[in-house]
Amino acid sequence: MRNLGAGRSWRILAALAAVVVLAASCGDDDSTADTPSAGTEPVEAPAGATDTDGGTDADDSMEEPSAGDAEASSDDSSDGSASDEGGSSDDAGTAEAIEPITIGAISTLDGPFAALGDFSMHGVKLALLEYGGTLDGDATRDTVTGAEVAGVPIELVIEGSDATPDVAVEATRRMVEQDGANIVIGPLSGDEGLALKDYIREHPDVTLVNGTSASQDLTLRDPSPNVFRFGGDGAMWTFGVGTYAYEELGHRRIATVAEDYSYPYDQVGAVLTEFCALGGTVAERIWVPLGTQDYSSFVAQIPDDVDAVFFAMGGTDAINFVKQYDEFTGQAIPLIAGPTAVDQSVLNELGSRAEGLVSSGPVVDDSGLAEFDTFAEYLDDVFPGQTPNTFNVYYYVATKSALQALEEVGGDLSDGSAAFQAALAQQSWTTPIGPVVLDDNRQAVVDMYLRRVTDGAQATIETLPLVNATLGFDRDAYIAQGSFSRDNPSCG
Amino acid sequence: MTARSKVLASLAAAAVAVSVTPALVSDFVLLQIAIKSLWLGIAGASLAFLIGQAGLISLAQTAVFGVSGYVMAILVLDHGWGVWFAVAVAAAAGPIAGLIVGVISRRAAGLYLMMLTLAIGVFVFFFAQQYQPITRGHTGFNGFDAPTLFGIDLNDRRPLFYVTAVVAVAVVAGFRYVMATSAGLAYRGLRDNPKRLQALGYSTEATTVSAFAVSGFAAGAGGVISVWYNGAISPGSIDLTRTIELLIVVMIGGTLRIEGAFLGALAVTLLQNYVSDFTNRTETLVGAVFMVVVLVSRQGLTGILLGLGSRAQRALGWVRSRDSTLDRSVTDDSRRSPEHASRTGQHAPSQQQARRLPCETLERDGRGEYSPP
Amino acid sequence: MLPGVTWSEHTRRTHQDPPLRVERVSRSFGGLRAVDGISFDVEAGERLAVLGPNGAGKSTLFNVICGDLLPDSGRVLLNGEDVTSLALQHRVRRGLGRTYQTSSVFAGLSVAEHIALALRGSSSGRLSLSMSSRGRREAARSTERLVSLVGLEGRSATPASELSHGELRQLEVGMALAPDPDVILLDEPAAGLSAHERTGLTELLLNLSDTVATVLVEHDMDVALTVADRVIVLESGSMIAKGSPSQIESDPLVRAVYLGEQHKARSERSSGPKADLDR
Amino acid sequence: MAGVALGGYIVERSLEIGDRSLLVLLNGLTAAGLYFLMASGFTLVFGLVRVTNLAHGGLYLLGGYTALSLQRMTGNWFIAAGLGAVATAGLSTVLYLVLRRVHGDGLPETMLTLGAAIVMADQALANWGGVPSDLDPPAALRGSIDLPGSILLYPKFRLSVVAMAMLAGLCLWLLLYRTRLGSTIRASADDSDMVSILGIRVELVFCTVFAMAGALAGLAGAAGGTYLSLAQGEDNRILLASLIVVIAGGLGSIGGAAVAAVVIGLVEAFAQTHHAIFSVLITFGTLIAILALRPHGIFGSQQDDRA
Repeated sequence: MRNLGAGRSWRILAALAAVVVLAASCGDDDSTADTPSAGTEPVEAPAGATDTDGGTDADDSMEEPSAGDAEASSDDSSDGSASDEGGSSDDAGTAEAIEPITIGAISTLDGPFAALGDFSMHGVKLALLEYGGTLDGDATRDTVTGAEVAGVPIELVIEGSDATPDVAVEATRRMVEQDGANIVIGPLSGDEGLALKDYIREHPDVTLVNGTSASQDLTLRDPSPNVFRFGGDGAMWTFGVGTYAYEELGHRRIATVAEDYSYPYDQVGAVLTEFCALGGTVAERIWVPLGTQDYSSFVAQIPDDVDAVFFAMGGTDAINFVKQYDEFTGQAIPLIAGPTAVDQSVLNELGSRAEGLVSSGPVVDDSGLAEFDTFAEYLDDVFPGQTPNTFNVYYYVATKSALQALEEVGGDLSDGSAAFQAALAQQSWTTPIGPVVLDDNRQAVVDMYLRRVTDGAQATIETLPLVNATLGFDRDAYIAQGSFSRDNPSCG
Repeated sequence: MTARSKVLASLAAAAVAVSVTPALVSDFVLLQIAIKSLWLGIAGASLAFLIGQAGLISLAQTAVFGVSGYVMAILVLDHGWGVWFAVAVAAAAGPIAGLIVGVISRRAAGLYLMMLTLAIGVFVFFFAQQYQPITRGHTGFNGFDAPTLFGIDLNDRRPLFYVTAVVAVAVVAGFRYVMATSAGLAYRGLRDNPKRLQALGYSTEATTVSAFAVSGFAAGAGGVISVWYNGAISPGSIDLTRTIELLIVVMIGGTLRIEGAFLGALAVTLLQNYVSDFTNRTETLVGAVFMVVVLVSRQGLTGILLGLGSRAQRALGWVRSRDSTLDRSVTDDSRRSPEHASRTGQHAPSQQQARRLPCETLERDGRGEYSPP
Repeated sequence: MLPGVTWSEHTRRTHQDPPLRVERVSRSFGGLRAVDGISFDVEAGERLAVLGPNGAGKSTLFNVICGDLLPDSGRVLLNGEDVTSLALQHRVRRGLGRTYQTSSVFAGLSVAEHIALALRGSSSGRLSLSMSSRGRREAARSTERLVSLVGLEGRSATPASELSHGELRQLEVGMALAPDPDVILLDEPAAGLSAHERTGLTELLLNLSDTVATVLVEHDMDVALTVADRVIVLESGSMIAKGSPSQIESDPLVRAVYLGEQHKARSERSSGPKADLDR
Repeated sequence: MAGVALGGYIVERSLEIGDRSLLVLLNGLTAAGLYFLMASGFTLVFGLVRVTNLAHGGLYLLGGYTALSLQRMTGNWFIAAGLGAVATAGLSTVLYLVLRRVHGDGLPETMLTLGAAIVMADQALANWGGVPSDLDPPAALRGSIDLPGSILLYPKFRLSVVAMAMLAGLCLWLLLYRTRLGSTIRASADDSDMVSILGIRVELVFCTVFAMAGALAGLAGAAGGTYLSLAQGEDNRILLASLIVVIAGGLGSIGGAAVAAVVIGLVEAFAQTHHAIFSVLITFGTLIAILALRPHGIFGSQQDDRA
């Protein structure tokens, strides 16, 4: 039977080889032909080409407010860009020699977190619109063309993952190696961030500016020199809640319910670190396997005699939990929320059940910051109906920081982006959610907010200024206590 | 051509393809298209073997794949083993895991087998996610460095490509060898008519277990290389999406040939990497392409390709009687399909047998009706 | 199994036990006694035909012997060993071969592969992953010999799905003979065959080795009486007659319950394609 | 033996937590109700048309989302759920018309439904976005009742899911065993050729079965979307859960699906309450154990065996 088997394998193998070659060349052709960001081969004089594209797109585009508003808001938020913008169309002739800079943005566009991917991309696009870009279309994967920084055209490439590290790395590799992305904005989730850290470390000339990945070890332990985070991590987002619960709310004994993976460990860990340091105790830590829909059996495990229940989960899980907790206990024991559980992105769906929930987090709706109000207005103009949440704000801040640093170095990414990365590390500005500076690990020190859900929005209880990665504890001691896990910290 | 020269010819073709590819494609394509489709193809080949040769539709191959990958990562990153020792143990873990899957599901067939193996696959996924002391939970293992081989660093793409290609060829050759042995014949017997196989003295259970164990070699090899490729392994590497992806790879490639898995892997990899250039609804397009391939040919792309090939041959007048069996089975799927159908539990065997008979006179099936010729 | 492959695992009979012994086998379905206390021996080289009209219990008896059914009482012995509760594949390994009434083959395998599969089935190397060239050559020779023995020369490479009905029966017999069994059970081998094919089959059966014990459950009088050395006739689960073919043909009881019907059937067959009345 | 030991262990653990055992029981039954709604449709299609419909989870999700949109329009849960079920019944029928092209060929058929499942999930994302959402229960079923001896309550809607499942099971039984249509359906499954000789269009019968299964999945979507929520990925979760139930019960057996739904639901609720971290492993381990011991499920017949 050997004969039958071996019969046509040579043909298959030859075909395989042919298809590999064909596909490879096709792939290149297609990406150049299809995406307006014709970035892969500099020989094609892309600057001129993209400018014409950008022009026609702008004319055809339905997004009239975007161009005008982009100019308006960029006037008040960034001083340097206005003149460049004015000159951009005139520069078309002279810009031919300038190699464009490609920004790759990655978020979860498929799978359970797809909605968050949409929010993230809003943030990225808003920042680029400020630099003279125009939207290509309404869909998430439609990019922004025509943006320029210091006379250098900026191209945007968008890739999606399904929240698994493997897919995130492949998508990023596509952006970096196929589309020539110099700067990567993203990713969304913690474990994706850790995987990308490893990948980007091998490409020192590429810069990763984190989106919303909240894993502590993206920057806390073994940081990579080209990874920057302009926002908090999971523990920082939960800063202050433990203390508030003990001192202001008078709780002494709590239970926690959280999804069973590293991001909720960080949140529970941060709460317990503070709460237990003050003398509080934890009666029960309930870990819910990812993929659980029905929380009723977990709700039933909450001891009757605790003062409060801290819960940390996101998306669908938060909705299911809050609803079921409400139905099963009538909220007999007060809830304290983790940051993403009551993020603005799910607040609407939580409805009245979320009313009064206390949490800590990066975004509040009444901070009174002019930057926040401008951002909110701008967001609603360009993407009608959208309101600020962690995802659009963080991706916006990340992209804007990168663009500002680019501007400072005049779009110069030579010498392995050394000047750019140095400038990025020095970024210090007032974002829509408060001032930001980076520490030595290129991790942001930022304001957090203690907040309470009031009338379907997050109202400030207290601003917690300049929270750092070690939550104000001694750095060495904090790092020495190890990564948060199911039973770390021990809490008595 | 003799059998031997055909083997040599296909090896030569493979050698040419392997040596030429790196020169023709970019580094990115070499890694993310070529190497990816090779290791996905290796894993796919293990499933294509199970389905195409033994008629066992398993959804636990991703689990077997994951066991090998995890074993290597755990031994190296948590126990400080030398990489090659870990690779050896991981390679052995593949067939052992396959054997265990086989023992658990030795009595199941058809759809039940599919569902039982699905349950095993999901179980292994959740085990990886929940049993943190061993598996590091949801985060899994990051920062795995591929080993060096004779001083050549396999983190570099060309060496990794060559090694993966050699493994791929070895896997194909290994499966071809197995197909020529007594066991290989028994697997096909199991596929076509398990009850009859039993009447010839074979134990269907032993045959099933043995087929699973053999396929575990390739799944394990795929798992090891995937960890080199990804530099990481986490529950996300073996979740339901990946299981379905592997099934799609095999179905698009076709199960008529082990090599089909590589064709399917290439097609899926290309879709994953380039489809987002055309549409915002990538998943819809992938699903639709998959449906179309299944509708057009039950033997996937291999079936289409071989069908075109034999049609071209006929047009050119190359009638090769020695391969007549093959040509017929390729171009006329309907002859084979009922057997696969009965294995998947869709029909009572008697009906199928009646249909299978090429009757000059009217034949009668198990229910006592006439079915026209 | 490393060096070579031996094709016969079962131990040859060394003592005086008959290859097949059926002892007082009974089996009921609900209230119906399908087989009631049947006993017989079959000696090496002997061809025994089991005859009987519809519902006489032939199939039940057959299924008990090959292990598809457990008897309510009684024993089945192969070469003196009690195999009553053994599964089919274990009986096969102890020297039992059987054919199927509705040809049951492997559609994707060729004629030669069928024979090879059957050859290896009774050896311990049936799931062997090793291949010695000597073993392969030997196997190929045995395969060719069997293929020509059952009259399928030149059809070795043909897939079973392309064989005619008659050829399938030849293949069935070939598969049953392949492991060199001590006992071979033939389940209505002549059913559905054309007159020409039936002649070929009769010849094939007459030429079987003189060491194998053959049990032929048949309903076609012509074939059974031509081929068999000895005949037993069942009626309602009981044995109503036994003896040589000529004795049976002249037995009045048999004639009364069976032959009349059979003659009627024969005349029917000539007018239509449907030959099989055993339902 | 093992069963007795396990039973003893469960009783012992239940006594330990005292008042929570009633909750475990109720949770198990609620889950069983939803699983049964899904599994009965799946098993109906398999048992009668011999199709393994992996798009059944997609129908659940689309049914739930359709009901969600309709509820926002009409404000009435029953109208929304009803029309949602009608919509999925239609979609299911369309699926059958595509499947017909390869009908009778198991693997390609299953693969086609898998492709359809992928397309459905992505279309749900395209039309309803990725933001999780849920339906409001009908006014009469809002709120919770007190559980005796505990601070816990039990939501009325969950209890009505159990009732809904029992009602659906009863209707199915009446339809299949007490009506002419039912006997035609069963006859078609047994012997489609004979039925078509009798002048009945088998395809029409199979279409009806697909529509019924689609309606059940749509109804399950509305129910699940009310007491749980609707989001991307729910289709796979619920498909997996219903597959477990169908397989454990024995493919094609509606009674088996009912028993298995209760068994799996209770095991799941118990495991989640007592071994939270490993609860999923226990659920799948139970299925593996059932299938390893009884390859055709609790009530499976041997008809699909290789034997």
